[in-house]
Amino acid sequence: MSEPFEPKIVAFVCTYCTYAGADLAGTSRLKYAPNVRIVRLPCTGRISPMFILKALQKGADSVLVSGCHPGDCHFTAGNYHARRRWTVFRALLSFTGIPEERIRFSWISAAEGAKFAELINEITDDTRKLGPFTQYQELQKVIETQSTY
Amino acid sequence: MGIQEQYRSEAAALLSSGEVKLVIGFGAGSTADRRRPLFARTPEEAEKFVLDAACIANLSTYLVAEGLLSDGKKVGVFLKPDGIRSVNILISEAQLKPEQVVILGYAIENGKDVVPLEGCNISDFSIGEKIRSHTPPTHVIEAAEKIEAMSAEERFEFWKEEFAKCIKCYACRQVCPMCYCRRCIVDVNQPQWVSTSSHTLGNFEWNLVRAFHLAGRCAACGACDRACPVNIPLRLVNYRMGKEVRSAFDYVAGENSDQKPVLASFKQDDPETFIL
Amino acid sequence: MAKIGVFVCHCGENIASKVDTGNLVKALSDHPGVEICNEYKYFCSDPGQETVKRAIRENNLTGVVVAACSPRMHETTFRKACAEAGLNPYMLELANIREQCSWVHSDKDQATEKAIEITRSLVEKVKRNNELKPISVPVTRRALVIGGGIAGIQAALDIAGAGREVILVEREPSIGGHMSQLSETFPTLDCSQCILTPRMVEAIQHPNIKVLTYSEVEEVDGYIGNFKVKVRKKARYVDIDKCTGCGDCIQKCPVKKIPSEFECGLGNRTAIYTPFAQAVPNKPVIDKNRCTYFKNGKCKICQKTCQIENCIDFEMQDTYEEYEVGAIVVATGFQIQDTSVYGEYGYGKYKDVITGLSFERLASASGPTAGKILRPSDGKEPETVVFIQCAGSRDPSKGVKYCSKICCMYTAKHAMLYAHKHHGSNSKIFYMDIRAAGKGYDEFTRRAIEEDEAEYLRGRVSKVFEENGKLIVRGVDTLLGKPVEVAADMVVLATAIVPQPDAKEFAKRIGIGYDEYGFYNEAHLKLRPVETATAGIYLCGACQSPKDIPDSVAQASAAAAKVLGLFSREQLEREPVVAAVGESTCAGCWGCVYACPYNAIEQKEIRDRNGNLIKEVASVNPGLCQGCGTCVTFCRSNSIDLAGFTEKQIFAEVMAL
Amino acid sequence: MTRILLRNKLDDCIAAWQKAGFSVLAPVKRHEMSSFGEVQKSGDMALDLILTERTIKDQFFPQTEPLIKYKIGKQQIDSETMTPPEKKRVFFGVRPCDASGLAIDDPLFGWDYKDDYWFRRRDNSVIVTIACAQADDFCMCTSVKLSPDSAKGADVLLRPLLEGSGWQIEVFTERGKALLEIVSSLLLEGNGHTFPLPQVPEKFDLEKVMAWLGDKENFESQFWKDIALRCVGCGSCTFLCPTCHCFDIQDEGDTYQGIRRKNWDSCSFALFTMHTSGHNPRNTQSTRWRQRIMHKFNYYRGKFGVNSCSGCGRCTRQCPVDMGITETLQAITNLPR
Repeated sequence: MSEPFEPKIVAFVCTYCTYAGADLAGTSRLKYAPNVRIVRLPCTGRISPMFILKALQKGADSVLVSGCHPGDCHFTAGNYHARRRWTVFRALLSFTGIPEERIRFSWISAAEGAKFAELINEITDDTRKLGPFTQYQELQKVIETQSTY
Repeated sequence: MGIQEQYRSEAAALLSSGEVKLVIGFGAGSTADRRRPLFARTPEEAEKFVLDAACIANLSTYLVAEGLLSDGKKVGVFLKPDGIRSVNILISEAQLKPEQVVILGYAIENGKDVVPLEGCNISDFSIGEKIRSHTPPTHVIEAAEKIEAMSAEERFEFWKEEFAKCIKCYACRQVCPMCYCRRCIVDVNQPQWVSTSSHTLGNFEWNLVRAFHLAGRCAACGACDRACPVNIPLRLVNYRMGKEVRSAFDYVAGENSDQKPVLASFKQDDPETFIL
Repeated sequence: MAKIGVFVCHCGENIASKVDTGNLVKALSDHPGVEICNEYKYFCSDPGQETVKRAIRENNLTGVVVAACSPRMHETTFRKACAEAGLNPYMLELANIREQCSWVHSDKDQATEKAIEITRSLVEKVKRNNELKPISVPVTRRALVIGGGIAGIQAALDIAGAGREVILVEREPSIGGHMSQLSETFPTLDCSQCILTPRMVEAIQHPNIKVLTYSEVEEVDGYIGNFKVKVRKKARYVDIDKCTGCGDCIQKCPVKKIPSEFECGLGNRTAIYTPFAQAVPNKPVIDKNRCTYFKNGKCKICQKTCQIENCIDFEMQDTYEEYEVGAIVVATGFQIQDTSVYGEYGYGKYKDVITGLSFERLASASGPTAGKILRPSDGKEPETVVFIQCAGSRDPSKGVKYCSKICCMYTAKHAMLYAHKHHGSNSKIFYMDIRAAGKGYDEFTRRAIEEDEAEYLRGRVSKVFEENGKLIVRGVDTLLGKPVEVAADMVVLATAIVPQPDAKEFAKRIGIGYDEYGFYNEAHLKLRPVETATAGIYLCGACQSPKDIPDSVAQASAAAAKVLGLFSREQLEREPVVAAVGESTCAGCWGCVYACPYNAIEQKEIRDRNGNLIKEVASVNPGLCQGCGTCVTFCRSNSIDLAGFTEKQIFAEVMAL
Repeated sequence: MTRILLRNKLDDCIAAWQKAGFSVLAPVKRHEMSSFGEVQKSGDMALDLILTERTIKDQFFPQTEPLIKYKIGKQQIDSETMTPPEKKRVFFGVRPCDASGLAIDDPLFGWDYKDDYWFRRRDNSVIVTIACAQADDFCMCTSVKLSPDSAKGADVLLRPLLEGSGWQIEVFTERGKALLEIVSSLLLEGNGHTFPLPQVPEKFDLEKVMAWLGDKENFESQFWKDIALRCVGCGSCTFLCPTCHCFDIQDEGDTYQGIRRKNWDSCSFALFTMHTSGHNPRNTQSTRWRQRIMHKFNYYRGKFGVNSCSGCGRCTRQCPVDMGITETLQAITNLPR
């Protein structure tokens, strides 16, 4: 068991700000951890809590949800709606034992390529410390085995 | 005249005057301590109504039964404050027209005394503070606090064990007045967001989705909790959600019927301390 | 069955040096549903695109994934290629393995693994893409311009000049706006009325422009190309179609001492009045709140004086008119800040502490003093005038945070006009910075200093008080580092420009965004400065931000150009990334209606064949929907979906990760 | 000559059965819910319950069961059948109604096709029923012509001794005999005074009910609409029923692999009969409730000769709106002739 744990991170981002910010990180040749998989949506308003649950089911050890800063939403208000949803959903996840540290939220603008790169590194490091989200992944494993009776 | 007789005759009067086509109340149940929903269409049937401290169900669920109100006629219904909150939410979500509901309001005090609530139209019950300041039973708060005091791992284990019991009978959903969708998200199979199967993962997803869908909409009547045949403490999750919308958005579901849905509205300065 | 083509681009060495494209091709070739998988040095090049097109044709591909750069870079390129090969352009996804993979990772194995996963998940997405067609929206080629100041007039004239109809709505009795109150204009010092009045007349006489004065826009419904506008024509009590503008009624009106709004209270008007002599239309209006008849039920002298039957009608009511327009230009202008917040400057307390706008009236040849600079208190010519700049602007504590932009220039102009009209004058100007960027602007302020001897003192004024018939202006000269006191005869405050008091409420009514002050938000500050986020609604003039006349006019013409661009076609084509409601499962809770930032969701009645109402459901207007998907996430019963980012697509994308 | 199992020998019996390769399952109360679960000692058992909340059916026909594991390849789909383990099990302390439920369902699962998942478990299980010493207001075994000491579905029937020290044993099958053989040294020979059976009054007239249901005239009766008015349409009565056996087959998976599962389904759900077209032949709750009653007391009997109800009363006991089979069949009984 010498192989170090490589966390799987799924990021749900809006196309106008954070996706563009991630592109900027690329054009600036900033280096960051390769553990993240980005799913592009038009707006944070389109990011459903179900996406997060499915990412966890697929073995994500951490999830990032990111979009435009307040006031900067391309669609004027999608991120404000998203913010409310996250406030509530985050409380729900926390109450049911899905650690807050595994579900992260951020505002990253199209100009914040560096912030994107730093955040991905930070989440990767933090998740490495937290270890794999075995508790949730166990639920999926159980499904795949025959019932014991 | 006791409150039961008084409300029987009020219900009978509503029916005999033709003001309402139906009164939904309580009748005797299959055992001495049980009450069951009773639908009276005639003044004579209204004589069978029972009203005592065992009448704890939230009858507003029936108001959204398919077709009940589609003829435009009025319906009378026995409601406690939680039921009145439910009606407020249903009105604000356009599932009910306020003029179609005649409320026979009552409250149970100290778990035993049944007292009347003045008024008959939903607007009569805009008793803001009284409805707003409602507190759930102490045991619910205590149980929720106990869970909050746990570590994340412990909380997960707790709910995993609870949700493992779930058999997806959907009693929680069916008794809930807020679950009026004719097609529930769990019944969507293209794509199958919520695993249909009643394994722990599927149960986990189902219960999280239901709690999320009730966030800011739960009238805290506890019907789901009582209906659950496998005794999952469902109202704890709903209580926690209610607490969140109250602290984050100063919002209490069902306070009045003019509320905008809390998750379909926003303020520019909503709290966001958790966002990086 | 899906037949997906996957095209892995090397982007020269940009991708290939960090991603093992051979492995990527191999992995994707083994993926279910992938019909063909190729790699090439530059797929965006002509031969690269040809390869894609040939592959589509030869293999009858049902979808294409190009693993290359960001979709923000080449999505359009490859959509076009797909379309040219006969594949619906929306059956394409770009897997971003350059910006979000090869350029940001150093470990080739990890980068390759990531590239494989990204590409696979997009193959799964594209399998579920739907063929989309651009949405065609018919365009009503008539524009509404709200606000009849110089910006609105310019926009209206430009649009009308290109042959399109314009409805120009002004809430005051005359068009002209603030510019009509100005004396001379910087930096040329030509008379404001002289250049504005011909434009006003041109507007009202233009066959393509319908001018509605004393009218307000009450409601705006609909969407780009198809707005329905309800205008309230306020009761004027004078039939402007009959009125000849002879002015007899004004002469005879017994109520004569009403402070004139136009003259900033420096002159008076009657109860039946035209705001100013050159008003367009030059037809009076009765001020209901001041009219003796409306107050006491007796008088009607004006009516008796009027030669025309039924021209003055005391029974007149507000009327409503509806117009269908395809575009809206918002040019609602500004107000000046209420300066009474600066108690220390004595505004309101001392008659000779006035605003810059009042000074304009004093300096105007058509003004209350016929162009003479006279003190309001005693009508004497002031010997020393102190101008205080930034009396509100750039002052987060009492005023506004922003710069009002025009004050530096008009203060210099005021000093200049004062010098020209009153030889031996003495102007002292307290300023923070002189902001004179603009064609001929710096030269202009230099002239004020060098030729007209305006004395600029860099510093703030702390107090204005009266002493021995003089206004003592106490301040500090920060360049000398000394306190200064100036004994002045008149003090002119360069007050801040603020949005109209009802700007926010009006923005909500017509569905556009505004900033914290109430200035209207442009879609993009730099790249889309005259469009709002609501398609079909454009901005010009000071309602967007403080502006001078040249900027307002330029922006007005820009807005007009946008409108004319829109009107150049009978049909409007829009991106088909819009939401749609599944009516059979919609519960009609209207959450999506509240959540939609664009008011794009309406309530729709579902009736049976006998016309009985079955239920009410939400319905997305594809003309208004911008495709953010906020409604989709809100919908509990999962009854709304967003084309291009459907639930099925995202689910497949996530489940393939 | 009968034999007696003493309560204080129960732990030894468990150990002996376990040594012989059996898992021992008994009523347990865990996380505020009673059901059948594996036990290690008698102290784990909750034998004093009138009835567990969950039925023993769960152990033979689980709420979700994987059938096939599949992998999606480029050219073909590889699949692998998943079968339940061949684990030998003793069910100790089953109530007669639950055990009867198994017997009632046997013909269903073995009719045109032998359901391996059911019978593999049935064949490897020994049912030790304990006759009831108490009943509650909801029990109605007598109404469906069973009894608190019914041996239907049982391999062994235990009758509690009056003083509570143990049970008197009756054996009905070879499987039961073999099970007792393992613990024969722990059993006593003799006769004890057994606890009197609880009085379970007959709540409806089954003959009349069956006759009424069999009359086609009554299918569209207003009776159904009235009786089902307050039904909210959840599935708790079906899912907690020892004989309800409807299921659905679902594929669950992602892009690369998945599992085909057999999941409980309920005739109470609107979706149960929903057609793809959107048409639903049972589009009201009353038609669904009618189906449930008709299936249990008419159709099932027509096909398999028994009613699909063992009288446990769970449907009423846990119904959120106090409905249930008893009320409906009582109401039919009370209908004027």
